[in-house]
Amino acid sequence: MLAYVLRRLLIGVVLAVLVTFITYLLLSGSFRDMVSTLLGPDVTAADITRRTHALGYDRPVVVQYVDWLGHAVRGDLGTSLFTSSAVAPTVLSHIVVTMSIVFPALLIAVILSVTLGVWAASRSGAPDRIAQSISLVGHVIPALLTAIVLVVVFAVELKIFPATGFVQFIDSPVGWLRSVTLPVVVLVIAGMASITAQVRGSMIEELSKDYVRTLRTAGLPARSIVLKHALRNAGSPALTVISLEFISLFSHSVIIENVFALPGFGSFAFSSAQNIDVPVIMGVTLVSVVLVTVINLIADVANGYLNPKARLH
Amino acid sequence: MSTTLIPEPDDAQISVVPRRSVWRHLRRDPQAVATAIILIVLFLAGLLSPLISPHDPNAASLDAINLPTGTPGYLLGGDESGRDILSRLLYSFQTATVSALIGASVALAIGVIAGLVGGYFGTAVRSSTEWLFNLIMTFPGLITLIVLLPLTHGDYRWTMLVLGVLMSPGTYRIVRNLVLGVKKELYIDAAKVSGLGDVRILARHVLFAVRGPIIVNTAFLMGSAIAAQSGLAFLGVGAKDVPSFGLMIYSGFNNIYASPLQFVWPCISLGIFTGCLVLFGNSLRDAFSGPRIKRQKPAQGLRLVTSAIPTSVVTATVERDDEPMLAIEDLGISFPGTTGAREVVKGVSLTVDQGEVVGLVGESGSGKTQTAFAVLGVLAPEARVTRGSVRLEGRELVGLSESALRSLRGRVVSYIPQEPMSNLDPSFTVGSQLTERVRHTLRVSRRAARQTVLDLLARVEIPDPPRVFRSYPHQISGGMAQRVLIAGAVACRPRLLIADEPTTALDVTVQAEILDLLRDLQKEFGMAILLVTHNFGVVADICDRIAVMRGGEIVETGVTREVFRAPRHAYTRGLLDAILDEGAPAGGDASTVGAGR
Amino acid sequence: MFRSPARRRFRVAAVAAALAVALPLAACSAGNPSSGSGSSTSSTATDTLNLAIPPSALTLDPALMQPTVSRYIWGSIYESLAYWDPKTGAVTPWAAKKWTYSPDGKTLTIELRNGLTFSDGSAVHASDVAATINRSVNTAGYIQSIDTAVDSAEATNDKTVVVHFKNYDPKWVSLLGREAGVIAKASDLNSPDIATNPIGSGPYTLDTKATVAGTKYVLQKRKDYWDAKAFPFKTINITITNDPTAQLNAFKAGQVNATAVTAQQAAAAKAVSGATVTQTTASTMYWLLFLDKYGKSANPEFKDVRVRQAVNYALDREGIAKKLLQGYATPTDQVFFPSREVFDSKLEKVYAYNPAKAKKLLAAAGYPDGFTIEIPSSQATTQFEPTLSQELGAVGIKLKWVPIPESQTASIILTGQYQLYLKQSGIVSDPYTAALYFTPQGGTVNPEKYTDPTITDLYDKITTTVDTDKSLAIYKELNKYAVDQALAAPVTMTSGLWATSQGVTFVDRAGLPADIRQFGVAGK
Amino acid sequence: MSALLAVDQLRVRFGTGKRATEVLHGVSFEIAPSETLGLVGESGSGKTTIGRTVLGLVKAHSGAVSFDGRDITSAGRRERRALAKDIQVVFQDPYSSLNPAMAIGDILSEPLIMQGVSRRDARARVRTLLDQVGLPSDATDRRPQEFSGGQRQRVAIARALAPEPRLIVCDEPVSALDLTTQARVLDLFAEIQQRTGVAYLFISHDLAVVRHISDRACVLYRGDIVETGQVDDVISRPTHAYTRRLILAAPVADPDRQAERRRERRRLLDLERSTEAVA
Repeated sequence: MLAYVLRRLLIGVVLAVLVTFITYLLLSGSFRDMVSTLLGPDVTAADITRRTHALGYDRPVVVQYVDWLGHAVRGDLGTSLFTSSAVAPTVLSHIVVTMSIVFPALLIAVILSVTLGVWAASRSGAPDRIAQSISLVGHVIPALLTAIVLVVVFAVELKIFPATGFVQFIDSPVGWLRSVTLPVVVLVIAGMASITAQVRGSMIEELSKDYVRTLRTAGLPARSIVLKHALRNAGSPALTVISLEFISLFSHSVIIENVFALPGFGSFAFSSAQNIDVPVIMGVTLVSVVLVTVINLIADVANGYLNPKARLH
Repeated sequence: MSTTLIPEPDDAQISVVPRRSVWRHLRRDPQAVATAIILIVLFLAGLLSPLISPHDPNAASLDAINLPTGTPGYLLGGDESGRDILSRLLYSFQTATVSALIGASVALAIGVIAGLVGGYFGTAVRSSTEWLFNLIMTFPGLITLIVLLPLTHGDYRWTMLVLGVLMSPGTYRIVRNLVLGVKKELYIDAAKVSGLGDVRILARHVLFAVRGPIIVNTAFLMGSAIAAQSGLAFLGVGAKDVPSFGLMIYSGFNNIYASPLQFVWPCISLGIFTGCLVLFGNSLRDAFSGPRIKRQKPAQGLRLVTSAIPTSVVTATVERDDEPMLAIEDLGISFPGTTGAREVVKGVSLTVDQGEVVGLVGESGSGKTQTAFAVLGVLAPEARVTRGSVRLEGRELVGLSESALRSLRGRVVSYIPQEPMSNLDPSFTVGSQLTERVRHTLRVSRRAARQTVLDLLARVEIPDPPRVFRSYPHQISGGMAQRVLIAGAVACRPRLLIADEPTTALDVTVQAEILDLLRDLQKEFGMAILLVTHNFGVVADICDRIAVMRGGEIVETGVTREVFRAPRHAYTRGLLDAILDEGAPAGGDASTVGAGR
Repeated sequence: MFRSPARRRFRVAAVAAALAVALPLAACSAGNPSSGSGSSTSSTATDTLNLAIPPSALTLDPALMQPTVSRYIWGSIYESLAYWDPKTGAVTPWAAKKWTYSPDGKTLTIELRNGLTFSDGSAVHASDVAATINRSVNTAGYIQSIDTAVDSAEATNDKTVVVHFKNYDPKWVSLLGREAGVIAKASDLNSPDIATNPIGSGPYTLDTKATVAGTKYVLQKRKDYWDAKAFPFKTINITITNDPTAQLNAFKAGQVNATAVTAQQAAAAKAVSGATVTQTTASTMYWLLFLDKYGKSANPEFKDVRVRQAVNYALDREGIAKKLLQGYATPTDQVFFPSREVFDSKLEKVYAYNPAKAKKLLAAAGYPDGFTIEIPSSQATTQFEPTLSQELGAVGIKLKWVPIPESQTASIILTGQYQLYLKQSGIVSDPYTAALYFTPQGGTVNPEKYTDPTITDLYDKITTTVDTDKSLAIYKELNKYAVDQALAAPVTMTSGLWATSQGVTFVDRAGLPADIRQFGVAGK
Repeated sequence: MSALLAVDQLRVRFGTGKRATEVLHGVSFEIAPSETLGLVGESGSGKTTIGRTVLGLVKAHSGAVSFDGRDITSAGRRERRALAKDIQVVFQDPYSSLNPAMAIGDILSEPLIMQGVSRRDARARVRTLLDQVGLPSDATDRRPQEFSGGQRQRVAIARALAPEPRLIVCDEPVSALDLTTQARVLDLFAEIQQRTGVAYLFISHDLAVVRHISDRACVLYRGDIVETGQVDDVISRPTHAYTRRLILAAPVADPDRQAERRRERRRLLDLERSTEAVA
């Protein structure tokens, strides 16, 4: 198990190096653009050359990359060229914000979807129609629309929740809760659609399997058959969807973050890419790779727990 | 932003083989029809936008700025630059359609080809494709697209090309997994034996076989591409001279307090477009996974669906000593079919006495298994008992509630299935499954249940009970799994055991052992057994009496020896004649030679 | 198919969603009186300014700071030698008591005010000022690019700084009120923290605990500040908000009490009870630059003055200002600041909207069928693209907008790849900077360094005339020449709109760069 | 009589390195032209692997497979294509062995066209083949799922017959079929052999089936051939204990004889156990 995790992490490290290197290569064409943005509106080509040199962006790309990698290995991701703040802690602080909305949203979405999906699969009729309608609404109504309606109703008009901004949990737990509620609701609605459909589908399939009938012939109560046996077996495909949903929520949070003016990872990554803030882009890329690797690993380990056949030795 | 832009649908439920009824299935699915019609209308609107748009989508008139909805000439009003919203909306459908086509075809081209190659060839090829797609998957998509802007010049078509590459890992994984499955299909081996080249096999056999899920995936890819294109345009990544939902939503969003409808139109259009694609994809998936009969409320108990309840049902509910263990009278079971209900069991009558072993024999499709399921009350949800009665020690089962049936199952009547592997829950250890059963029916402590289970495992002659106790079903052999199921079935000393082809999936030597075990247990507990089988050898080995079924009817019953010696019905005779060991070899010492079924 | 439940559900969903959006929005744009009742929900105590600004480069390194909205932050932490009075636009001494030029304009002597202290309690010395200037001059960055005339600075005593110039730079004094005039502590200049947590002598200190770089900046007023009454707010919370709609939402929800709004948002902001929407004096100019007046590229059309004039005639400046920008803009065809001396109201009538004349000029220049030209597209140009395409297209000049990344807007001009460019620039009220646009020193405005004998002659006169009154006439002459020759095609000057809640005032009548002094407490 | 197919000391391993497991430990046998060799064994005995090695679907680790005197152990793709004319296969599962997406006509003509037969000739040949296996000629346009298991197996046989091979590897061809169908399909196999003189390598777990169709039989146990001989000898006078156990384990459809066999089997088992205990 440990060996497996280590091997996967090693693959993650190799991927991280490859991805960051390719990103650096792609970025290398834009170093002068970055410097010109940095220097403000009325620059001359000579200014740009001077500053590019001062920052070391005129060295061979490979040298620069190895330099970056050397620092990154020691945990030093450099400082942002635009805010002059250290990249590593800044990236982390933005991840905290996005996690604060994505994680609760996913948790709630999973709980609701699984409940709904199981309910729909084991009792057709009204529950099934409710589950399918929720999927439909989630698919058809863009999150942006939900977001703006919620803001206008609950923040601007009723003033129950703040319209924008993020409060650190340690500063004020209540403030934190109020600041994440609306974005979480938006993401829950968006995330529930596919998870509910998936859980419903795999539960229906699972409940039609032979072992379910055999469990019934053993006189076991329906609750145990559905919730203990079928749900666990349906969990494996659902887990894949959940992990993909997590990555997707995380990476698409930029729009929601913009609407709620949350200083999250998505909008941070987006603005750094727009400015071509090279140290930040590299940090963001690295963190994304790590995140994807870790989430996939967690999903696979969890899958191994749920599904003994998938367990690796 | 990383991995794919939109989560890939799970492919686990997609069956590999597209069936002919896909088209018919789609036509009958209201969701498929509705979404398909909407999609066709939207595609057409996009296609014909140059013809039907009242204005050039970029024509800006200073006099049309923020015109309200319903202004003549500007049906949906003008936007903040004085462009006609309706025209821009129509052109946006075109942009969305083109985006969907480019994004999906690039993802498909790359994902399908790599998936075919990666899945079909050996592990060396596969591990390199794996690496490649892991790499693509790990790329933070949004950043990549922005960084590549100098190359794509913001043209949404180039952007969609890149996006297609970024989306390809999802398709790759689906295709690869399918190909890994298809590769094991014997017709691929047959093609190889015929000398077909790899390319031909891939193109003709493998690709053809996996096309269903690919088509389904296409719908999702298109939805993802449109959503991604809109998202990028909304964020301002890319050119602004091509109208798109994202751009319209962006300007509408910034103008939301001045004229909210400018925001609502593109939002709803986009939602309907992508939503329909996803929903249509879901319908396609349902269609490809075969004609799933409309789900009905799962059968709760064993309910009779005809109004005419036979008198016997009403009267014979009192338990009497002289009642047989099991008495089936005129039992009818039907399934809903495409042309109305189809009766698969047509008035079967059968009795099993206390401690008696009865063989229910017939070929596939004769209705023997459904008869057995009816006794257990575990018929498929859509199955209906149309007539007759099933009495267990005099107690009428037809009409009994699920909870009443549940109290009988495992205690009075028990079941051994045909396929040992698929009848054990793959996710729990053998021990925990058996313990749960024992605890539930015997109401004992965990520790006591554990001991009971270990004793049972020893009783069914499992060599190392503690090891099997700890094992998961896939870690033990088929014969062992069947012993486990038998242990579970006899755990509570049921008075009737329903064994549905209990040895068919096993090797002959194992079969002989299992039959010995069943015989010993039957004697020890004095159980009655209803043995469903197609194997006359098995019947000869263990059954006291035999009932032969054909086409949902019992054609002959009798004491085993008599039926074998002098079959009365022609069908029985035919079956016995087909047995290959007739005409024993010369010098036949029957006990040492001759083998047969 | 109308019986299909799926279809019905769509319709219901669509209608419901449309209503859900339309109703509350309609209600508030109609001025829902109940929305004002939220004044108690957030601290509207007027000792706190809650400001929302869009993102921009946010370094606090005194050599790298830029004249963007980030000035609300660094301009509060650092003191400058001078400031621009928000009411008059005049460059007014702040940390400096006075300054005097030598007759040749190559030496500037600045005398510091008494009682200046850094936030760590130490006194401000002239050597701190000199060190800051010297560092900026020697550090590649924005300030270096505007400090080109400066040779060095030295402190002759505790209170006196002498700045030596390579040549006379008429605009430099006005820069004292901008980033070039800030004072940092000499010993702090080499600190690694200077970009995030500097020591300044300004009225506010950065509350580093509450501050999240790039996201939220909290400024606390210094109790010991010498000019405390000029800065009424005890605390200033500045949040960086990407999205204009989110900014407005925050304002409507009472989370911020001052924010810039767009023309489309003005009505909605005004609807908030007690809120004021103030229109600034024109602050941003949009103008079409002709980047190939020498005609060296594959598209030499703009070499011909008639083509440049045709572009000017094709623009419906009145329409753009009134309709596209909903009146929050001033049409103009010159680049000098309207309320100041060089601006010539007679010139405004030169290029009255006349597409027919534009066509004629194009035909005369040899382009009867017009031509197609590529033009960079960025976030800043979005709003104008459809209208410009329409109006120039109408006379035969077809625009092909090529999207370029935000980060490349400056550098793309320097490449010489484009011949036409819609420039967005903050209006500078000093005439020298505006005049520079038409000289080889024009930077990104004149990357080809275009000049002709008239321009060269006028520029020489400007740089040698230290007497302001005399130079004014030369500026006017240059302005007239630029308009006649259609060296550029100014489109419009837009005003900013600021929404402030009850109790907070906003002043801007001088086309200022961002300055915290613009905000005040009502009644004070 | 020279052997048509000769398998000599065949060893097959699955997996590589430490995890490699050997599933055939040096198996040798021969098949003469027009002969049927039955290969009997239980699951895991390696009988299917032998067939797949002969067909070139599995690589041999060592040993040799030769056809008509030619070593084909490691024949390349081109050589295999040529061999396809001589060696054909009928698999166990008639559901998986026919591509469900293809029409019967295409399934049957594909190998012919691969052999260079023109489309027109192939079509004609398909009709003859269908006739030979007792299927209507209008079956060409239909798809496998429209046929029953027995009919599908006839299609699979027709496909194997198409290039007029000299050897057909039959891997459990009747074990998925109902009793009555099984008998009819076996008759078809026999009839085809009589008519065409094809040799069969007939793999089955069912002694009765092997006995019914084979001339000679090999009994396979855990990767080794434990017994070879004329089929009647093997079944009437088994020499190896495993063969005996296998024969006795199969129940006969006669209650009295079956009771006797059961007793005999138990006696044998007890005997084995006691000898094991002694040893």
